[in-house]
Amino acid sequence: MAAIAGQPTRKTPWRAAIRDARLWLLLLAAVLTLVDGYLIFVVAPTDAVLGHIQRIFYIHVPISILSFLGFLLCAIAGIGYLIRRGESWDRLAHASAEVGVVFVTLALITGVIWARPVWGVWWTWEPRLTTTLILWFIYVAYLMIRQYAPTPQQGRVWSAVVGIIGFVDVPIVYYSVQWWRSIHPVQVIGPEAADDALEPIMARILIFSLVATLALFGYLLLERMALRKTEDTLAQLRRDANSD
Amino acid sequence: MELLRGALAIAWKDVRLELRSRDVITSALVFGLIVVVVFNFGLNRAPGSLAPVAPGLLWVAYAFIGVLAMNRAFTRELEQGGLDGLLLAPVSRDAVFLGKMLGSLIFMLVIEAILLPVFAVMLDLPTLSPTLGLVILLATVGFATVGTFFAAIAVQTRSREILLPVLFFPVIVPVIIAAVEASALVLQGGPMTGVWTRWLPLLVVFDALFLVICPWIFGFIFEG
Amino acid sequence: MELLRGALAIAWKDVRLELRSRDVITSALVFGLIVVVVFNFGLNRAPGSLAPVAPGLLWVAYAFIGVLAMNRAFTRELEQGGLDGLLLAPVSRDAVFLGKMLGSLIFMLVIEAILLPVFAVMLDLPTLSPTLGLVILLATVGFATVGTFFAAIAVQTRSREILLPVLFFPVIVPVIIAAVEASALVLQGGPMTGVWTRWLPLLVVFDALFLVICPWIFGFIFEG
Amino acid sequence: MSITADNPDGGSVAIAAAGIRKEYGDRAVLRGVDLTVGWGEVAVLFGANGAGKTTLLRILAGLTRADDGAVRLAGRPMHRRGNRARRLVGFAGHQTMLYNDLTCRENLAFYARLYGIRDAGQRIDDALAQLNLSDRANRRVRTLSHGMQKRLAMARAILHEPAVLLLDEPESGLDAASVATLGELLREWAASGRAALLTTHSVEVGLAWAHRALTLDGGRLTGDVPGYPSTGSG
Amino acid sequence: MSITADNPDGGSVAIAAAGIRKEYGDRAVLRGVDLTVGWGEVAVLFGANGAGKTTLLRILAGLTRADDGAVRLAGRPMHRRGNRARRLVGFAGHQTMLYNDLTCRENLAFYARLYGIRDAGQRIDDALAQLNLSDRANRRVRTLSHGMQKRLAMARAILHEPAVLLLDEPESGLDAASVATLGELLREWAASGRAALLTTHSVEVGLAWAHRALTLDGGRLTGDVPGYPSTGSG
Ligand code: HEM
Ligand SMILES: Nc1ncnc2c1ncn2[C@@H]1O[C@H](COP(=O)(O)OP(=O)(O)OP(=O)(O)O)[C@@H](O)[C@H]1O
Ligand SMILES: Nc1ncnc2c1ncn2[C@@H]1O[C@H](COP(=O)(O)OP(=O)(O)OP(=O)(O)O)[C@@H](O)[C@H]1O
Ligand SMILES: [Mg+2]
Ligand SMILES: [Mg+2]
Repeated sequence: MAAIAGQPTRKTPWRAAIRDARLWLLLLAAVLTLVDGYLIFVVAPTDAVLGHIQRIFYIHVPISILSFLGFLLCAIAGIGYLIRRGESWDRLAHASAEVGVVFVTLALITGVIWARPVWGVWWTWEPRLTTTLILWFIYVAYLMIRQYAPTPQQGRVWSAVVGIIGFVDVPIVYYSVQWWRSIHPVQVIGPEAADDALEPIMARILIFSLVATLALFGYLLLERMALRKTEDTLAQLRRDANSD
Repeated sequence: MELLRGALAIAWKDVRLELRSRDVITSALVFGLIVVVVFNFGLNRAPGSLAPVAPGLLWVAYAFIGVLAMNRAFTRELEQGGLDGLLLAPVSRDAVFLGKMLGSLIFMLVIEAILLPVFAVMLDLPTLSPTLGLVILLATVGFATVGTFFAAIAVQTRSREILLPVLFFPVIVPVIIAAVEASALVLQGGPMTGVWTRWLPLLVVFDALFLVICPWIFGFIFEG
Repeated sequence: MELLRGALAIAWKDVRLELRSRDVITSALVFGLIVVVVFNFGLNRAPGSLAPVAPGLLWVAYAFIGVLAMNRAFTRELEQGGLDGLLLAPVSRDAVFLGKMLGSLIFMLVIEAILLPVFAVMLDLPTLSPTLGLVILLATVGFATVGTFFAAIAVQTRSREILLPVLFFPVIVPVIIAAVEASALVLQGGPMTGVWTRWLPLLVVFDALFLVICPWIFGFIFEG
Repeated sequence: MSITADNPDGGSVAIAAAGIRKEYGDRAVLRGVDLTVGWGEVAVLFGANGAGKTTLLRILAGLTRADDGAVRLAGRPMHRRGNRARRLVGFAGHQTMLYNDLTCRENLAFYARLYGIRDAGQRIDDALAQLNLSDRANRRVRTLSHGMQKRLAMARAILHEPAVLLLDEPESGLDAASVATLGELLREWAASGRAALLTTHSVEVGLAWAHRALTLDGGRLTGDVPGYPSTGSG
Repeated sequence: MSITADNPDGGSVAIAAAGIRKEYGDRAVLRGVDLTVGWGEVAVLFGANGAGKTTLLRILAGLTRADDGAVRLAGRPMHRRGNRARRLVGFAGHQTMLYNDLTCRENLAFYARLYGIRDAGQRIDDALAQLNLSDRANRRVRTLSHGMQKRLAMARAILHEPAVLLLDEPESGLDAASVATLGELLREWAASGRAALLTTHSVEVGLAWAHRALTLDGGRLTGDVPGYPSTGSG
């Protein structure tokens, strides 16, 4: 734990690399987002039926999809943690759950904003919406269980377990539009998407948005993991200071 | 073999304890009756408004009863030693899980069986068919599986009573939805293709999924 | 004086234990949201059918939370010595009763207060008025009084099976019914004469009755 | 704390029980127990497992109702409404009567409030110090070892400076140092004119601490040795 | 019951623990404990309240997970999936692990089924007789006295004839006769080539029963006296 003392010490190369990766990702995400904004608000055609509000589509969809990615990572990292017990697995699981929750929250918010003009209500108990809300609950519970556990160790195991079981809801969110055929539009991305679901230009901008949001996602994830690592180090130092 | 032996021993012990005190079944029945009575007084104000809601009511009541039963099943274990007796035994964690799950499943099925005719009369459910029984069985397997799992976590915390529903409901909602939809179709008495082609398979898939995942990760949640 | 000192000490201890798990508020909120979601998914199949059902839903949810709260309040006492610590102290049994009752009451009221706006939004409750608050307060007092009393009996294992269903259910249902009727009237926003002339007085009478009887006989149920 | 000042009408004996009977179903546990413990006296109660020691102590403490017989503490009847008698008793039994999720100090503070103790903060510090728990004062009971929890239960029992102390196997689970501390505490207890009745399975400890040894057998007190030579200073 | 027949691949030592560490939050309880107990040996573990005796025993029994270190029982690793190792262990601790509303016999029958014991009826009768509980066989645990419950917990621990017995303060709460019975049981235990590790606060009892005394202090084993003269026949 000598590296904490304040004076610059030699860093392991991979740590420096990750640090750099975070910087580059931040830059990349910033640039891509700017370009994406230009594409969405200037280049993309105005929707014939829905009008300008339809542009929120390019934000809503990538964000929703990437929250799924967050939860997928969380489940995988949870399995990894249960089997390997590496702290880094838990850091990945924790960080991806938090980023996933942020993204799902944003999906809900953009959805609500979109719903008001096109459906006339902020909220309705529609399957896609409800299952998304439930997804939010599950991962809020994921974060709560860490707090509730008697020991941090148990918190890690329990949350891993919740993350694994909770992932079951993700495919349900995805397929909900098909099973119930309600007012929420059907899939444009993923295994169930029709080939001609979108105009080519729209599809291309959507893919660009997806890449931009992915960069943002990656940056947030790495940043959060680094922060968790610092927190862990701090806790360890405190323990060492107290025990002797 | 060893799995079955352990699971049956635990389930049988739970059944015996329950027969001795009858507290899970009693309190669940009381609660179920309260639900029905309250709904009858509270909801049956606009005549005819209850029929479309009935399947939902049925499952909401069952879900809450499930939470009660699961909670009890585990607090009983904690009485004199926090599950240690079970964890010491040379049976795998899966067996412990299956045993507790089987016990809860039996209680819930008994309670549901008792309440169903009551609900049928009071909520004016149109038809009771074997298909409904199948729906109830499948959904209850899902309840008991997920519920047992989360109850095992929740009892180890201070806020156990409130944490269980917080963990349990979001995960179980899909099962509830499928059960409500299927029950609605069955109770309407119309063509039941939707039941057989969509909802029952969905319930089976959920059950299978949970029955594979839950025992597997159950072993991890008892590490102090 | 001594009555108050004992009762407040006990209630304050319960509140402190509750606050210890800092996140009661959060989990209560989440719990309430989930209840609404479950109800909605279960019941909201025929659009518009939820409004007449809302008061009933509200009280079923509250009743469920009440059962949880009461359960929790007494299992906690039993943890390390079956209420002995309280019974040893030089405070009358009434004080013990009032203390436990107060603790449950506070807990329930806080949760109800948090959940009411949530329910209002999600169940689309028409109007929230101070009168509704009064109804909730009065009904919760009744619930906590009777609930505390029977929870204490449930501690004495032998009588648990017989007394709980036979007494608790018939005793509390009138309170729930009155609460549902009153809430329905209030929520409809129409003339509230029925509330003031019938249901509120009824609740007051129930509460007064329970508050006199329960502490009085409470002392007797701890003689082994 | 002067006992006579506290009990102006005070009985001349600390504990007076007469004709105590208790049956559980078909099993007669106590068949007429007569017992007196005087002020300034520490009495020890021996008896096999199941002899009824705990039952007797709980009856004296007013926790269990005897089928027959009367209990007076410092001359005051101990019954359901016996608040005045209850204030005089400190009891620690097999169970700790503590709240696992409160800290040591919070547990004692709660009981201090229940007993209406004035200078609670000071008393709590004293009691914790007496039982060597000062360094765990702000830890939750859940995190204490078994012996520490037993000590905290003892601290709870002496917190309100009762005139009569009833201890059920107080030394079991305590380490040697704590047993010595407890012996010291009981010696001072008796010296200050208060009374104590304890049970134990350790003949050694019992005889070292007590002025008088009693044996409970077959539901009756046998072998009451009133003049048992005090080994209190050993 | 022959140990070697039961463990054909059996380790040469009964309990082998190496480098056991355990922290609770910021408190290091065990700081690297190495311990071996051989077959035919009874070892006693002394230590003040809070020294970590219970923690160590629970780790050996597989109930608590150590932060670091390895445990082998009869050469088999004790970990989460260590069913084979768990079958070899009998453990009785501060808590009884009994179901209050089942009778003694029902409790044992349940555990017999869990352990897959063949001639369960006979074994249960034997275990009850060994701990002097035959007359209470059909009573609910709730109605037993404290010491009887502890004895039933012990009966539960030896029911499946484990090769290794871990007992946390077994003598506390037991009356003199039961303590003698338990001593006898442990002597036979060792004589038949099995092993036991127990903790106690009674130096007298510990030294009378054990071949070897260990002391746990500051999170480490100190004063391991391997050649401690056996007083097993006393
Ligand atoms: C609060 C309200 C809403 C929520 C929670 C929500 C949630 C979601 C989620 C989770 C996805 C991604 C799932 C997937 O890719 O399959 C999604 C996609 C989509 N949403 Fe929404 N949405 C909401 C409102 C809306 C509204 C009002 C519209 C427009 C009328 C809309 C249009 C779409 C479209 C076109 C997609 C892409 C289709 C797809 O891939 O499934 N959403 N929404
Ligand atoms: N609730 C009960 N129901 C039935 N019998 C009981 C109950 N409580 C105690 N007994 C019986 O009363 C007798 C005396 O029990 P008690 O606990 O007083 O014994 P004890 O002397 O304290 O024993 P120990 O040394 O084991 O603590 C025992 O035979 C016990 O089985
Ligand atoms: N769950 C826990 N959380 C925090 N600290 C704990 C926990 N369990 C035990 N400890 C601490 O670990 C230390 C060792 O406890 P342990 O119960 O092993 O002691 P012990 O040697 O068995 O003592 P005793 O003789 O009192 O039974 C104690 O300081 C205790 O406070
Ligand atoms: Mg006793
Ligand atoms: Mg210990």
